[in-house]
Amino acid sequence: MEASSHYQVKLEVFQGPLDLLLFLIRKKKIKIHDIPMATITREYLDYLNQKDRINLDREAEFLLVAALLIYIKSQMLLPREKPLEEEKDPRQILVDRLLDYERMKAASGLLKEKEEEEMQRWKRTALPAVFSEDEMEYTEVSLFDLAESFFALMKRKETAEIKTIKGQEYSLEEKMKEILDHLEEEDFLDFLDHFNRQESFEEALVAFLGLLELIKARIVTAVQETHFRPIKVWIRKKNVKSS
Amino acid sequence: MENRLKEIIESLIFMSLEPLTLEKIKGVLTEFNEREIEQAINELLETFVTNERGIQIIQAAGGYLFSTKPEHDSWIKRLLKLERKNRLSSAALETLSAIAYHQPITLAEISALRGVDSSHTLKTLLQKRLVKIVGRKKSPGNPLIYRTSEKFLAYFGLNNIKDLPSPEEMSKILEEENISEEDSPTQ
Amino acid sequence: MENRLKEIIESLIFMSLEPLTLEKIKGVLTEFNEREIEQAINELLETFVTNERGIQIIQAAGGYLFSTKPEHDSWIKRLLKLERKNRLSSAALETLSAIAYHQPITLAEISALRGVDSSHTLKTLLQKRLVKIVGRKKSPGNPLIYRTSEKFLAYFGLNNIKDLPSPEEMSKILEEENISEEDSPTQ
Repeated sequence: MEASSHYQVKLEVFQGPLDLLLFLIRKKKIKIHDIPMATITREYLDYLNQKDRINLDREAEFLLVAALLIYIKSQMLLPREKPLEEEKDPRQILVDRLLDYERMKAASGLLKEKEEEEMQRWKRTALPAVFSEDEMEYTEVSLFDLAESFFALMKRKETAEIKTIKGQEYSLEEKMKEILDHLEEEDFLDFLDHFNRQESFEEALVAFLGLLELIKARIVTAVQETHFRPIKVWIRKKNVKSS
Repeated sequence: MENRLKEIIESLIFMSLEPLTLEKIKGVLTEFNEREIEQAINELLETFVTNERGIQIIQAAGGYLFSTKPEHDSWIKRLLKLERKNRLSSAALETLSAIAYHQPITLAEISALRGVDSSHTLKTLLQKRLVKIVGRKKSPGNPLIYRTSEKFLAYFGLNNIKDLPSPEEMSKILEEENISEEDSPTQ
Repeated sequence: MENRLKEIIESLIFMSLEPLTLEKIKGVLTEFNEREIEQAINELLETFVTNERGIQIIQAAGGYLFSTKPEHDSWIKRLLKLERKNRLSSAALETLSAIAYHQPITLAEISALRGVDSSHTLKTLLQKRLVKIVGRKKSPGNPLIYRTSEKFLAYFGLNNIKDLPSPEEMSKILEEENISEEDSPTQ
């Protein structure tokens, strides 16, 4: 029997106990349907013994499956009066889980390929400023968005209430950083939205000054919609000039 | 090769959020010489003159940019209007969430929760019929009270308002930091 | 007239940031009949097959969308000054496939399938809008149930969730792989 240490595989590379189990089974080139419980259980436990790199949370999950393996093994060792019927094979529960898992694993490989393909196709995340209608600020929302929005609202309120009155000073740099952080995530920052989110007039004022600074420094560009539209300002990240 | 260059330039103009200048194009396509690039751009522009295309490349602000044709303006406006109908701004979403979780609620209460005057967004939500007026509060001034509507439930695919994720569930989803999970992007 | 319709549709698709569905196109072009519209779309798609174009219309998440060609990837990255896009972690991919194939599904069911607590990964997927909450399961504790979203389809370039191989097809693929592995001489 080859020593499992021959495979220098860290436990971390496994997505979980089932992943490890599947790896061991494949390594032995055996069918999931007829797992030699004694061998697999031993190999599995061997892996767990090199556990210095797994943390407690995951260890519990790995141990759970270890317990299952030992249980199945013990069931199979029990002397029986008559041979087990097929569906009573104590391994069945494990087999089913592994088959499900294997399928999922294969599907996730497939998604990975699709992802790779799609990564090479670029779609626009925003329309050029010339076209910017105010639809831009509208996003399709889901139940999660709704609940999340409320959660954020409560959080904001909570912290606002806990904060006792302090000499409210807002740093210009902080506000500039806020804007840049936002632009890291999104292509645009809706100017009005941003100011509405400031908690006080003073804070909004500093945020505005921060914006002016960024424009002056040519780090961002504020784009106004064409011609006769109501004033609506868009900010977008401008690529740093290489020249 | 030339055609390929034309194609590349087209995709660059497509992806640019601002008019893409000749310098920038040259800066990206370092393995092509300037002449080739300029010629390819000219040819590219020509194909848009002759072809029956819904979009075209225009020159603006010293660069090249995709644009729709003026004569299609009314259709595009219709599309944007249609899309707008189904969408909510983040302010509207926030207001809606305040109502959903605190109903029945008054405008003053909504504004207090959000920290900003919410009359405008409330109006939008009423127009979209996501929110309805259900009566008046028995308190000074008898303010109107609001609730989410049936349409609200349909919009979010809920059978019952009780099916909303609870604040506890949301905090569990959003706040829990589980260091053990393996979320670093794979290369 | 027909050409004009094709042009209008092209400009509509161009103006949409999300896959534009046939329903939406029909909803905008009310003065044209459905047949005409469908035919114009087909013709429009054909022109992109034959022409040397840098951008193309693709079908994703049940709609049409402009996209660049895969072979121009490196130029666009140069233009946008991006090294690479973030990919999903393998935990995220695994969780997504669990949801995709078993939806609607609860968190507990996902974790059971994976053999690993999946709450953190699920949170990431919710925040990326690849997964959505669709209600509650009628079972003890009324847990929230999840589905893949439209954005999931668009992200993976799928037009429909049915474009994924069925579980049966998946098993078949796996069986074949196993057989060929067994047959391989490198024992």
